[in-house]
Amino acid sequence: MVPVEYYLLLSSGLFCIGLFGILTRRNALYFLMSVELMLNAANINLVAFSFYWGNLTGQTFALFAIALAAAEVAVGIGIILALYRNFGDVDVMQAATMRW
Amino acid sequence: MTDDRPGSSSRAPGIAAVALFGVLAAVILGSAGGFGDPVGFPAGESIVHTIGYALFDIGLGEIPVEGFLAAFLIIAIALDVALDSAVYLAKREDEGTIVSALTDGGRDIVDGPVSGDDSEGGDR
Amino acid sequence: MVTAFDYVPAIVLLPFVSFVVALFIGKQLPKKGAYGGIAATAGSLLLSLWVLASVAGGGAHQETYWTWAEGVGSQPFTLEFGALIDPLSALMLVIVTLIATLVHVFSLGYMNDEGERDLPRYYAGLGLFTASMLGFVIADNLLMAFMFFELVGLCSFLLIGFHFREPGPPSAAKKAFLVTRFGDYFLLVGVVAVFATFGTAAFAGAESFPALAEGALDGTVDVWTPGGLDTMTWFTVVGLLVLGGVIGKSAQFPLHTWLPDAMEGPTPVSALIHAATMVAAGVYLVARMYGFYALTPTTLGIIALVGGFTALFAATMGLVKEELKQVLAYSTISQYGYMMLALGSGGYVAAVFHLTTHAFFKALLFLGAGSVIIAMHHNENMWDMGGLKNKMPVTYWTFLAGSLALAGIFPFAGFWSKDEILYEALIHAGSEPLLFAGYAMGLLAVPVTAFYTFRMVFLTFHGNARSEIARNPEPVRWNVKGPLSVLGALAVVTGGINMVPVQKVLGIEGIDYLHLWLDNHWGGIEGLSSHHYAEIDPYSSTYPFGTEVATVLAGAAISLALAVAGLLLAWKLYNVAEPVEHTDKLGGAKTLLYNNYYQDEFQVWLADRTRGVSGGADTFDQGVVDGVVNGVSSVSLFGGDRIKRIQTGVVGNYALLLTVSLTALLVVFALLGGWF
Amino acid sequence: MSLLQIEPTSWLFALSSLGPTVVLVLSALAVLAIDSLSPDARSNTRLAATAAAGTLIALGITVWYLLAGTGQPATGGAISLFSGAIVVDGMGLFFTAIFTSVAALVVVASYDYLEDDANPAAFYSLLLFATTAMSLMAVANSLATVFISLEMASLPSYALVAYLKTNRGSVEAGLKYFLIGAVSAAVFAFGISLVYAATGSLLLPDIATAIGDVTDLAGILGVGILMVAGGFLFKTASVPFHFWAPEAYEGAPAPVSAFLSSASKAAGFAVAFRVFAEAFMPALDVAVDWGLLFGILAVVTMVLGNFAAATQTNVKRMLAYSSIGHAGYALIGLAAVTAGAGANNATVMGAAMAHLLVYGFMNTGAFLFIAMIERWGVGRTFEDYAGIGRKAPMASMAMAVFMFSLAGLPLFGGFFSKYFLFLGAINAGFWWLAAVGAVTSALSLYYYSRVVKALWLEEPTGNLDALDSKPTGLYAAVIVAGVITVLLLPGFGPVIETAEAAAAAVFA
Amino acid sequence: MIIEALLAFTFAAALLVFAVPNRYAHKLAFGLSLVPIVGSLYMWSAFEAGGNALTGGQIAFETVAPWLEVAGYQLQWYVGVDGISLPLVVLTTFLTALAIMSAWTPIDDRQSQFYGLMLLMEANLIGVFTALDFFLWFVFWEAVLVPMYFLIGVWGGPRRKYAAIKFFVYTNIASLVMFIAFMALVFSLPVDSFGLPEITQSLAAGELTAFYGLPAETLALVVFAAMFVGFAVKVPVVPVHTWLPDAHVEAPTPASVMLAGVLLKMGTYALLRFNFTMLPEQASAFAIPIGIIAVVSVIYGAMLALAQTDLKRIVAYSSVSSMGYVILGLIAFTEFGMGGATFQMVAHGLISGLMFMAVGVIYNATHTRIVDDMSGLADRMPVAVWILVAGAFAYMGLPLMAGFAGEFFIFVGSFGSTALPYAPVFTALAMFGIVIVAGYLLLAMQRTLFGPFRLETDYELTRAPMHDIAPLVALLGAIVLLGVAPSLFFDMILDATVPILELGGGL
Repeated sequence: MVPVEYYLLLSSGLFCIGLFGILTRRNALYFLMSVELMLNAANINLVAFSFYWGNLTGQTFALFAIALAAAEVAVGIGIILALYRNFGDVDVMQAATMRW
Repeated sequence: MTDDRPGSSSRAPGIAAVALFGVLAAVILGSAGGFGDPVGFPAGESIVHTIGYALFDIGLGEIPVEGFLAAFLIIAIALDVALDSAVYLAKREDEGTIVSALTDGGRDIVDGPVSGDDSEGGDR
Repeated sequence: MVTAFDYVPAIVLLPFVSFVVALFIGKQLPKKGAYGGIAATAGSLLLSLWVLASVAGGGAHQETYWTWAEGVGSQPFTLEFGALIDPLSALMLVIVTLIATLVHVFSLGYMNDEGERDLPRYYAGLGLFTASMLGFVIADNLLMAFMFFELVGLCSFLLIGFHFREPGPPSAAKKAFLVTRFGDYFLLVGVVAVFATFGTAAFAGAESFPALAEGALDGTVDVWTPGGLDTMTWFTVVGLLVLGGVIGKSAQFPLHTWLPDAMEGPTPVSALIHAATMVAAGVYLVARMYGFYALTPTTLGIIALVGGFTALFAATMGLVKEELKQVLAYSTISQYGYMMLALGSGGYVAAVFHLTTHAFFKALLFLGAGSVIIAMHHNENMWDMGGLKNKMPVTYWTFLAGSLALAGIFPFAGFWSKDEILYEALIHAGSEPLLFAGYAMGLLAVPVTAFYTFRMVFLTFHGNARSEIARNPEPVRWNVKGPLSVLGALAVVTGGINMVPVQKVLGIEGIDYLHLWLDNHWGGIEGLSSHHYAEIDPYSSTYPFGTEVATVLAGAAISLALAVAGLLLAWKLYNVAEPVEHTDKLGGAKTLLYNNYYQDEFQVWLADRTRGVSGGADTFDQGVVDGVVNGVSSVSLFGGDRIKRIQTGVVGNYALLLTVSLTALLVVFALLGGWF
Repeated sequence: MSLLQIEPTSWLFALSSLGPTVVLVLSALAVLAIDSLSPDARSNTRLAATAAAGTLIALGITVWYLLAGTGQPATGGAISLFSGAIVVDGMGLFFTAIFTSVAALVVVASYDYLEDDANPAAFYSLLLFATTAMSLMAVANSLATVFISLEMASLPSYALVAYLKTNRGSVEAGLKYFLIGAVSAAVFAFGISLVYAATGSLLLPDIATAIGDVTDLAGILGVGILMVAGGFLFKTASVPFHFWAPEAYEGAPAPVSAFLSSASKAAGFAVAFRVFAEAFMPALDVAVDWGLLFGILAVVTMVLGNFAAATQTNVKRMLAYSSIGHAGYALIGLAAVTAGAGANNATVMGAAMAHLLVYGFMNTGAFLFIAMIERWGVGRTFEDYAGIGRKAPMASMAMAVFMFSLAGLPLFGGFFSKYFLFLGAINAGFWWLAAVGAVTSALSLYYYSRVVKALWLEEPTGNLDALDSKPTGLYAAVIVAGVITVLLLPGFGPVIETAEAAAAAVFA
Repeated sequence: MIIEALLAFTFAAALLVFAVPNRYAHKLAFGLSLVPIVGSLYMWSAFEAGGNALTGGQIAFETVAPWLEVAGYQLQWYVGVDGISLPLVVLTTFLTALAIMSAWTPIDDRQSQFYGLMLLMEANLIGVFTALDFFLWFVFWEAVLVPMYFLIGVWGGPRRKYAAIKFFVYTNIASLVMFIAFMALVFSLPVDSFGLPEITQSLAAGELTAFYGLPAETLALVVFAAMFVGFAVKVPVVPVHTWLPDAHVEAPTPASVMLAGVLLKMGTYALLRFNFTMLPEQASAFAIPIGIIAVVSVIYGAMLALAQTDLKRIVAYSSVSSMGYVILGLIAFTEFGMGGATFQMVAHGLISGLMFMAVGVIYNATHTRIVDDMSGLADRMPVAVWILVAGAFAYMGLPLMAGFAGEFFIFVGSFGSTALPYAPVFTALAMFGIVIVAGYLLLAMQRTLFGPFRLETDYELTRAPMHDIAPLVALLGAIVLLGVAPSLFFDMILDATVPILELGGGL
């Protein structure tokens, strides 16, 4: 049986990969995808530890997390659409009129 | 929608993510010894059934689980909210006519109430 | 039974009422308040005479009218207003009210007839001046004395600066107030010290501060001294502090510089200031608390030295002045120097005597000068005068009487009093060498005084008229001649009140009226007698010319001879048809004297330095003290400006900063929690 | 169905206990319904009335419950619903009162703000949904409900910030808010998963129980707690998850900024208080000294918020930074509940709650004043505000009240709430927090008074004719907020007593 | 209930004045402001209390009601007066009415707001001087600043905004320092309310305990120092005085009158009430530094006044100087010292009010305050000028005017002080201020009021109107009255200050 800490390492890795994407990509859609990765890292933990603890709380919650991720993407796409209409681009770095 | 322009994007900030991973990994490995054997699920119990029971706070099934009825109800509304928000944001309002970005078979959905109607069935 | 003493407050209040009346309705009154002033001061004079008579009838009086403030616990000071009527104050009341009355009358001629503006303000000032001085005179404690002392200063400011539309008078007024204020500062410290030391500032009685001081020196009374100072040292310090105020007000060296400038005021005011009020106040104060001064030999010595030096010093400056009133101004300083010399030498009676005679002859001289000034259309330069003797005989003869008194020529009033002063200094010089210096300087001043006095007389009245105005002087009326006549008579006869040399030489007992008067012969208050003062003062008499009579005669002869010598020199130089300046003969000293020994320059320099320091302080305040305040604000704002720069507006940076912060927090708490 | 449940849900009881939430949901749906029934009508008035009625009824019910003692010790303690996933108690009701009050003010103000909007239904519905979500956050007692209700509050907020779709600032604000929000949500979710990994539970009381058994997993739990804290820090706009706040508040329509900076922040604290007080209290000794964490963050937040606000030129952005600073003050409350003594914990948390209530009024009022200025189209900078006091004295006076209250001058409600907060911190041993708080408060007076200076002291530079129109709703909202801010000084007693009682119940 | 009635009336009057049209505001405000005068005079006549309100003496017109309770401390509505506060209440009502009248000429914009703020400030000032619960007091204390901030900032001179913000922020930061220190003190005492009498008596009973590891003695010293700094800014003393000249120069005349006349007294009042009543031993421990501060304030303030060319700045700096005397009187810890300091608060309030008002009248006519711009004004506006002269002499401490009484009491009290080492030296040094003050005031008067008439501005000089002169006359009358009969106030002041000395263990 795979030791449970490996799942933790996996999820952490996934989380940080998502974060890497956020930090290095300027395209808003990549940004969204990266966030999905990070949320899924949480899901890995939830499912893995659901088994570890022998209860289904984690698994059930993972379902909710997935649903919320979808909802978030929906709103995110809406905002990116508005961004594109206003700035003609989906570059997250370009929208920087307000600062300091 | 453009991709990153060549050279316009730096990979350097990614180091921060790598560093975070380093820290996380160190913590995980540091507490690796703390994990015992997994409890696991009893054989023969339907996990899917139990999840279904959990969603409605029905205490059937052998596998322990917390009640998620409240979460279920809330997310029902939350998804309506997301739809409401997404539809509002995606709508294009040009010169008084409301043009939705969301299309259904090429037919413009003229008004927002799509979401309003949907919301009634939020707990579908 | 109603006695004179019930009316003592009225003596003070009458002139005060005239002040109020002149101030508020003076414009509507005939003569703009002059009559009110005359009536008030004359009323005060009558009441004062009544008081004098009552004192002579064996009365003396002390009464508290008004408790100003009162402590209840650990500092049970009672600050109050009260009257102390004894021979000294009764005499002074008469002098002040008499001169004030005459000055009021004279003002009719000098101010009203000359068409001056703002007369209500003038008469209000005179009234307040008189009232303040009278309040000072009757004061029964040092605090009350100080308060009226200050009011006198205020009035001098108002009256010296009466012609405020010209640049000179306001400046002179400011100087007068400021310089005397400087002296008053020491006086106030002294008053406070007296309270702190004795818990009371009363002049008379067993619980008065002179009495307590006496007890403290005897070891029968415990008093507070700062830092455990020896009582004698401390009393000396207190005495000198009080003396500061005296030096300022009585225009003694080095605080005399305000007085010549004060000639900017109307001439009647000068008469009042010099003869009876402000300048006299200083000497009067020393006399009033003589019981305290007599206890400390060092203080007495310093008083004598200052007095003697001032007498000579001021007299020399009077030698070269060209303006009538300037000469008189320096003579005033010089004469008050004599009084100080007397007080310092234990000659309490002599000082009061000279105060009295001087009041009359100096008022006379000033009013006479005023009369000349009226005649000369307010030209005061003596070199433009000459030959007025025949044009204005009343003025001339009275002025001459005053001058003879001032010069100390037998038998005019000044001779007697000045002689007694020098005599006192001489006989006490044996026990205090400082007195001898004082005596010497006082003696030297005698011929100088006679010289400048008669230079003034000759230049003004004798010879030929040296200007058109002098040839046709404006006539003066009764209101000028009247006061002059009264004072002229007094200048001649006042010496009669204290014929000590006559008594001593001829052995006629009982003609030293003033001595007896001040020795409570007819009545007075215990502890405030010249006899008592003589007991406690540190001096004993020695007679350098053998016997007392010989010393009296020799002293009188020397001073009279010197005076006559001075007079004759003036006669020779200036009693000619066309006098010329002889000041060049003084050589380098002439410039020095013209410039009053550069003391004004020194004081201006001092003032400039002070303003320089204050300018520096201002720069420091704006630059450094306020700079720190503004600096704190600037640094905060600068910090804020830097801090907000991390909000770059680029969302990627935000994510990076967020990640880095999260990582850092994880590391920190991992280390703290030992998670690794 | 009910027969089968672990704990049979009495639906009527559940619905009545969650009365305010239900009313809010229904009014949101009603807004949508009105809009769909007459899509083309200019129905701003109707929509606003519906929304206002919904918030006010919800507020009324909340206050009634608070007074009647629902869910409080007086009537038998907290009401646990849905298998313990929801707990209705005094604290939840207290915060609900804040949310509904703010929402009511914002709705009333928005009536004027949206006057020219073709179809404002989305605005009102999103606002009501967000309020609903916040009221759920205040009663969520499981990390599952916490996460979901928090996200449910965030999603409409993103849309509200970007509400002016054709305005670049609004869209940029929405984007930034969303991006940081998404990352924070991911961090939050990951944190929850780690907490679950360490404890095997999501229900707050169960987590607290399980933490005692966490031995070697302290690191996992610690990271989890830190990341969960991150989720709350985002919601409350605290460092280092605050980066969205200045832009979002600046770019968003001013009523939305008011709503977010007051209600949304309070909601974040509501849920943070419950989670940390109920679930993570035992973790203090085991895994992570989160009291210190919040202490440090409070200091940084106070300093950053107040210093960055000092030199702003845009009034709205200044308020945005000040709002960050105020998050720092409330964080003091979170940090200081760790001292252990129950009574003091209640004092501190009660003070923080009271502060959030007062803040709800004064800050909402301030942003609504800005909404009024935006409505007039006068401008955004301090210079543009010059001399407005001449033309609009009532509103400007109210703004002065808000500014001085925010600065903590002891004339208005803001003083006592801040004071009791600092007092609690000192009693809990966090005197340094109180010290930093005091210093930054002093600084804050400078920039708050700049607004007052612009309004009253400066002479008008531009044309202020636009001020002749008097938007009734905005005026009413601003004045009401001002009056309440003033009254909260003499009437602070009931507020702090209620808050303390509610807080005490949480620690009981 | 008279205090409540006074406060309620004044607040209501302020609101009423805010509401009326500008053109009626001035007369209405003046009329309304007469009522508090009557009220305070009634209090004076009915005043029968004895002792100090804080040390257990009888408190006049006392009312107590609970306000709110937190962390075991009861906050109260607690008001009352004793011999220290009553004169200041009278001063406040009196001066406010006169300041309002003096505003008739210069204030020609937004009058209703101006007069409303004046009345609002009056109400808060009454509150400051009557409150006996710390929080209540603190609320009023801070509430005074806001109207003043607006009065300076809206109706002030060219640099009014800078001055207003500086005043506001500086004094608020000071309040904060004081507030924190006082909290530390209260938390270390076994008291259950913020009532000042309770706190004072607990301190006097030696019940102070350690606080955060600070021993009680150290704590008391630290608290004393911090509170001193906090109040010193308000007084102000050197070196925390720099907000004052700016505020005064920019403030409109009536605001200057109130600022110098009453607001500065808040600082000394608080010093007396808090530092010197509650922590007398610590005060003695700091006697020498405080003595130095007092002397430096006197001399340095006077030197700065000497360097100024703006009449208002001269008077402003001289306030710094005068307040130095008050500090000296307080630190002396003697009957006359403390009583004199309190008396001087009232006296200086009247005199500085008079000076600012008179300078204001001159400014109204000439539109300049720069000394070099004018001379010989006595020729054209004699009444105003001579009243100014009288005021200046009052400022110099002319006997039979209130200033002399205050200063003399202080000097005579502090000279023999045992609490202040080297008291005679300190006193004598401070007293030199009376020479410098004469110097700069006489110099300024000579240059502006006397000499040939000259004016560098283009304004026609006219005689000042009656309503400009009337308040000056009233003030002058009050100054002379108090100068001749200081015991009108001094007796009750002593009644209230002597217990402080007893509390200090015969310091």
